[in-house]
Amino acid sequence: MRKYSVFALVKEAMRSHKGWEPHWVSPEPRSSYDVIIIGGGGHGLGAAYYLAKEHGITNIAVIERGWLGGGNTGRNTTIIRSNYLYEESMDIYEHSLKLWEGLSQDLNYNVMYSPRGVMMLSHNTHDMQSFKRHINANRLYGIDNEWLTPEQAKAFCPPLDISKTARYPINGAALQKRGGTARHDAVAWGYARAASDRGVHIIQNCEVTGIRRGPSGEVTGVETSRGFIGAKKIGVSAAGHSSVVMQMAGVRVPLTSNPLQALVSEPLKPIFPCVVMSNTVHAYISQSDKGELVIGAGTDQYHSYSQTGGLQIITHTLDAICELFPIFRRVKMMRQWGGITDNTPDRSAIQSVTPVPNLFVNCGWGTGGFKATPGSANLFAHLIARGEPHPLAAGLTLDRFRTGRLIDEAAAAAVAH
Amino acid sequence: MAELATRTLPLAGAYGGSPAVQLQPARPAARISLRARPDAVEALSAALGLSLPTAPKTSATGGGRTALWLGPDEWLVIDEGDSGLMQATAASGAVHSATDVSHRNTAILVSGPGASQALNAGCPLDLSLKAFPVGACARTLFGKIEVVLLRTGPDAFRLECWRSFSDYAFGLLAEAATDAEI
Amino acid sequence: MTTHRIKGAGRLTPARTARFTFDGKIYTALEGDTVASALLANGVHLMGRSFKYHRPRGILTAGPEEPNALLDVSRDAARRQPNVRASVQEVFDGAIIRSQNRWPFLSFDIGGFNNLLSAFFPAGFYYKTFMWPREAWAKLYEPIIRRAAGLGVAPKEADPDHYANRFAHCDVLVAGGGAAGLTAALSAAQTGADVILVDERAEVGGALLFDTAVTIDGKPGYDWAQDVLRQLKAMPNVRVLTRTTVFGYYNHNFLGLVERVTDHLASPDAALPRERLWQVRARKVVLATGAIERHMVFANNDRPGILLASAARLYLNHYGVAVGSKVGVYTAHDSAYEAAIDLKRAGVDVVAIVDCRAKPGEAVVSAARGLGIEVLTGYSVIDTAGHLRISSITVARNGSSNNRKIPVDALLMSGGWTPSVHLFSQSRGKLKFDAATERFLPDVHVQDCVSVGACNGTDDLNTLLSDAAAAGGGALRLSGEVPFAWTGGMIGAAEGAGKDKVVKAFVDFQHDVTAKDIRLAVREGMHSIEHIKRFTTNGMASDQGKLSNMHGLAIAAEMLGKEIPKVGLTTFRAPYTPVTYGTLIAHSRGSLFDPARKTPLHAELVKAGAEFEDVGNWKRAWYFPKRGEDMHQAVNRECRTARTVAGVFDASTLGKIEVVGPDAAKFLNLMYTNAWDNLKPGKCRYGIMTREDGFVYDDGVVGRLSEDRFHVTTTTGGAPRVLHHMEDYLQTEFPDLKVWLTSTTEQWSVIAVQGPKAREIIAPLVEGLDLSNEAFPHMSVAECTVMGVPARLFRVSFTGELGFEVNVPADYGAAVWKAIWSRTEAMGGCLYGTETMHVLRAEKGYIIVGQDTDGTVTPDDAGYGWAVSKKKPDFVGIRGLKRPDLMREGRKQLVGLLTRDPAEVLEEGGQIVENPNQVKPMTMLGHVTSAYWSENLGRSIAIGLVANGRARMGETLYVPMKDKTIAVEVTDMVFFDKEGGRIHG
Amino acid sequence: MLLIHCPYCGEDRSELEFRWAGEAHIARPDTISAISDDEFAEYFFMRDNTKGIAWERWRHIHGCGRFFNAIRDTVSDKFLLSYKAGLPRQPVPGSEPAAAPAVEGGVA
Repeated sequence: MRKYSVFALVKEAMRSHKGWEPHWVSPEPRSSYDVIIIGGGGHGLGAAYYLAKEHGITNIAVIERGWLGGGNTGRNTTIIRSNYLYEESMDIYEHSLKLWEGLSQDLNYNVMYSPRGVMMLSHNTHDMQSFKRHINANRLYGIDNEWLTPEQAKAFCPPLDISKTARYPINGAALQKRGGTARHDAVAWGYARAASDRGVHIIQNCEVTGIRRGPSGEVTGVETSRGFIGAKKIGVSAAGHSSVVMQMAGVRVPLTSNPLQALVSEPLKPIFPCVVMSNTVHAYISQSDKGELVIGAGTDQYHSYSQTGGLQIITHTLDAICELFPIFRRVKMMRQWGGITDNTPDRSAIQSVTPVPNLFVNCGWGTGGFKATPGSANLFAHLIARGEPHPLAAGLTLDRFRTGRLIDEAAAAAVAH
Repeated sequence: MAELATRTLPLAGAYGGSPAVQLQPARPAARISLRARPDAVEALSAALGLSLPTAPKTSATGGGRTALWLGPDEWLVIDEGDSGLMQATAASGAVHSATDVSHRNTAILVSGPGASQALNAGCPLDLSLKAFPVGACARTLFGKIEVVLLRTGPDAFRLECWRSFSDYAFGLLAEAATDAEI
Repeated sequence: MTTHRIKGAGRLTPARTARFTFDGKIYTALEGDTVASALLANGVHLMGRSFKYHRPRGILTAGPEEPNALLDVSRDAARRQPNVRASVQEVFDGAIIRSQNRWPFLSFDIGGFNNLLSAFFPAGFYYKTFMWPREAWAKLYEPIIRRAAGLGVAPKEADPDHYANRFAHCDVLVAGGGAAGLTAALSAAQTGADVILVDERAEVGGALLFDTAVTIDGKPGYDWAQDVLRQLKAMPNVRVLTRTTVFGYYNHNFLGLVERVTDHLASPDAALPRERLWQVRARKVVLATGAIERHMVFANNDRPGILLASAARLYLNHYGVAVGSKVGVYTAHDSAYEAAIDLKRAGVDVVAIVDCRAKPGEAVVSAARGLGIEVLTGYSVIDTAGHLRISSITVARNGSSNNRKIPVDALLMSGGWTPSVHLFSQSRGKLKFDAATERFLPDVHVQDCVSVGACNGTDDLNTLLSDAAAAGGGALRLSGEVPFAWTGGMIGAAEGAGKDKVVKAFVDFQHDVTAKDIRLAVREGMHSIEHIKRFTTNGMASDQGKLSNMHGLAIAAEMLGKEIPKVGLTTFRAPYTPVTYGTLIAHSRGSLFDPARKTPLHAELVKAGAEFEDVGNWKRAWYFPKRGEDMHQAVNRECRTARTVAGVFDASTLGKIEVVGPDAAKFLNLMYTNAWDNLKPGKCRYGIMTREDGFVYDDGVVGRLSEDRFHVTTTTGGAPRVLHHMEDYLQTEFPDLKVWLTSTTEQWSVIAVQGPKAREIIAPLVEGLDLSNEAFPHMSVAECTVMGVPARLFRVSFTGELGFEVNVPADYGAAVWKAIWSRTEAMGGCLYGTETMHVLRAEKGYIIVGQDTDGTVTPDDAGYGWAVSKKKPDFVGIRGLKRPDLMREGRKQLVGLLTRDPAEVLEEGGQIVENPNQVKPMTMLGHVTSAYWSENLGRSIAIGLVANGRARMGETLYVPMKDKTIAVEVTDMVFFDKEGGRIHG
Repeated sequence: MLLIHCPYCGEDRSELEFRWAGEAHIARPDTISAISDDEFAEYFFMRDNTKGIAWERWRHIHGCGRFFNAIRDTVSDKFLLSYKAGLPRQPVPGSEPAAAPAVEGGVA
């Protein structure tokens, strides 16, 4: 593939950009592949890339129902951080953050990883205890996360209101400086381009409608809207649709797909330097490079595949944002949309072998999918190539729901006594 | 004999409203949360001196008492006169649950031409006379709190809420009142 | 300053004027002018700079679809609003208006250099560069890009205005007050239905405001519209909302509207909200949202002075303003001819009409030529000139190379009309592509809604009027005439901006997306319209593609060699036009953001000088500092006094549920891990609740008042979710049980009196109850009278001291508290808050669910295995507890932790390791859940969750902190009064 | 904002008054203490998470307080039926012959 650089840009500028190659090739599907990845989002395309790059497997097809990155990859609020609580979570999210730090250079595609800092606001004693527990665990695990006083938090993010008369005054914050944002579309396109360059077939507008299995129950290929395609191994990376795909192989998973809404403001000159999140007041915010305030909140309460949600979720989110940042009350919402998050009971992902031989699943990332993209893809490639999990993802088994060995990131943040 | 305790009422001295909407904290009242199966309704009605409503969104009054239907096995009975509600139901002989909630709830009287508009600042219900006639009642939401609404007149409502939410209820009503048109 | 106001034109009253400043200069407007019409009246076209190339831009439209003229409008420093459309904002006297996105001036903007270097900034250039060196993106390149990007400046001060919300219901909601909307509304209203008619402009009429040649019911369109408005306003079942936008169409006919109440007023009444959010549930919706005129895509089609033809008609016919004195027209649609005709009749020099079509509508052509206007059919405008204002157009016959320059100071363009199907799409309706007219039109209506008029692709006036009347459901019959039946329209690049050309032919004005950008995206492999949109950012600006979507789609389809419907259409998302955050928030701000729940004793606590903390949405007394004490000193005093004399504490926030009925004990047996049927009335027992997974969910003391009545307490945070959890099981798993649940949290004020003097303090206030140990031992409950009031007295202790909890009906709480506190104070006792409560209970090793447990801790882990009944055949959690991981060795268990250095107080959340010198990532055994200085023990104490904790008694473990490592000894959890005698004092 | 028919109130009410309560007709095993770990995981964790017609539970928590069941299309979010707790799994209206037991709930 042609190397992107400022020199290539100047050269092409001279001949009005006629010479750029397509990002990826869109071939007709072969009759069979060594590996089929179901789902053309960041996780799926990334897994194909790492299979090719690190495991030498290139006879791969990534099969996408719609258009690349059209699912959650193109709908999230692009926040990146690794300061989770449990070892299993720290392992995979820190592995991911380290990959983020070099991803543009690795893919030769500017994914605009911007370590501007992710600050989580503490509003009460419980928050403080919870964040300090995270900070101490992160420190002993080699992950940066520091406690800020309200004044330090205000210095780091000037629009923040730290007055004592606020409804839930801020008593501190946990800041991960290496956290930040990235350009979500660029992640999908960067991985697609790099994978396609290594021979991976990217097949869009091709919906998987069935999983065929052989005599001893092992997978043999997928029925699709464009006919049957054979495969020795299948990796399911379909996020909100994971339950739908896994049931094609008779495997039940502990997922609920909820709409997760987000909104952007009209574009503004730079006013918001970092990412701010608040569990108690329940919202999170950052400013995109185009100048829009990108705001997200919690999921709608019911399970739905509609990618739309209720207006009341938007109003409750904005209540919270304008409580924290009163100067934004006159700013206007330009666009709202929704994704479909696949949520597990313990809010930790599932990257696991399944009862069906050669069928692997990577799902349950819920609201943490974007930040996990490189790490999850990298370790899922290892699982598919080797048939057993990489040590860093050993805890994310489907079986944990039988044994009870949950990784309960949700409980860690639950409201107190 | 130790000194006698006096009452400190929530919303004491609360002031608000507009030409279109008058707001008035209601007088203290005796209240019970009454729960029972349909087979106990007759006995309990007799004991209380009114016929407990069994249709959704309806209320019934009798002997200075008002019973609001909240659910298929749940009523809120309000008596602004002397209480005796717990004793009355206890004497009914029916299997039931009666719990004194006189001090749990407090109430705000909302009246005037803009009353339903003020309530609709926070309540998603259709409060037109057609959909919510006089005597109609419902547990519902008002902004971020749960309330029980009773229409006592074409332009008059009683809003019941738990004590600790009464400042919020009154504050939202007062702000909404200024936005209601005559 | 020559005025462009035409004598006798427009509908504004010349007498009433308003003055405003634009970039410091003072201008005069007429009342009813928009900022755009007022500036045009003063000959000003230049109003902004584009996003990427910072090219000078003028007003393009006369409505909310304006992409260019976004201004900063302010009343005063705090009331400053960025990104306001000049074509929508009405002028108010004293308005301070500034242009955006330019430095130092609008007429001279350094950013304009981007335009010179535009060759280096094609669509998506930023993905291909800025990658070296690694940190440079975040430190160098991104800050520069962020400063250049963005349009307006965010306000610096909190918004002083207030906003309102109104839920509403109606039978028929009509979106759009043009000919179709007014007809539908009147028709519906005449059936007696409750109707809400919504129009985004100050006046109803829609297209009738500029299309003066239309007559309805024998009257000029505008006059008919105002007449219908009067009729509607007189009907009690109709509410007309002007200056109101239907911004969102949600599930089940739920619609979001924003009404602009005071933005147009010079000095609005302070009581009025600035904007009002309407949340409407409509039985039926009639979409009459009209159509939006498209521009033409040709080289340099973005100079100030280039407008949509219908915009020029509106400025002339409604505001009486001529957009120029030498006006050209470039069109592919007949409607532009009427703009030329109106201007010509008003005395403006219309130099030429260039129509790219070989055979436009004969009627409009002959009408134009009849007025002496030169009409060039089969010609195209292939370029324009002029930096801050258009100065000439270059025209050429299609296919020939010789061209001719025509001087102009304004150019009107029309590529035809795009039906507004935004709300229809938001309602999840299915669109179909009408190939003949190249328009997406409503096909399958999924919700109870119907589209009428231009938004449904209906061009004929009488069909429109009959469809609209039918949609309203009434008997209304109307007819009207139009002078010309419009034909034509095109989408995609016009002549001179084709596949091989490298000219700047703008598709999306605000984001500077040109036809060649879209072709570049297709060449780079982006074949889905969604990829093309995201790669070029076409249609992602604040006008959300209202002008650019169709052109972008056509250019992409041409490159891909595909039919337009095959390429697809991007999703129309709410809001239709941007909505102020403050409006969506409405009343939820300040004290109404979230209820601040206060206990019945709050006023007394304030009088006693309490500091408060937030626990959920409760305000709880935290500590009671005296004479300059800090928290530490106050808490130490409170802890000491409570154990030596007595302490009084407000426990009213604890959740309380009355469980009543013959099967009450049976039900509690199922919901809690311990057994209840052997608990005698008058006795209490500590209960632990788990969910089916076996993890501790809540806990609390349960008092049995009688055979069929239990007073169940829960944690403060647990109250609502425990009641919901219980109702879930009672209603769906155990529906046959005769028992009912009632929340009584707020029925009772709860005053805890703990300490050696506790009995002595409350005895004189309690009647009808022998308080002696024998008659009223620890863990007892009794109904009695306190200060003449019916009360429930509990003999319980969360401090390990002799303890009582006086429950009186809430309103009596303050009086009883005052009496208890005055007696306590006289004996040297104290008030204490949640901080002291935490220390005293930790001294006794009592756990706090939610702090010492976090949803992953079983009763046995917490040291409460004894509370899990071995005999009961069933309870919620019975099976979950026996899962492999919950039974395995090495689980984290709650233990006591005593620091080697007694003065060192551990940090709650500190991690515990066996070997502090191991390399990171370290293996951690657990964490410190509670840690305090214990004044009563003269040393620090702590509780923590430690793997295999109970088997490590006496072991030394370590808590590595940032600057030091603290050694701790694992001990039993009870630190004070280990034999537990004091509680029976 | 969904509009949900409460079978006990016999009226359509705004989603604000309701709380979603997961998938319907997952009965708690009678002798739950005797089931296997797999059976417990199946009961407590595994879910259909259907894309399309789903049977689910709601509670009219800020209304009559009752739990009830509903059939909803999880793609269009259209409610097809609401019916009282305790009734067996109801067929999608119009899809079953009349033999199905009388439907007590109201139609959305």
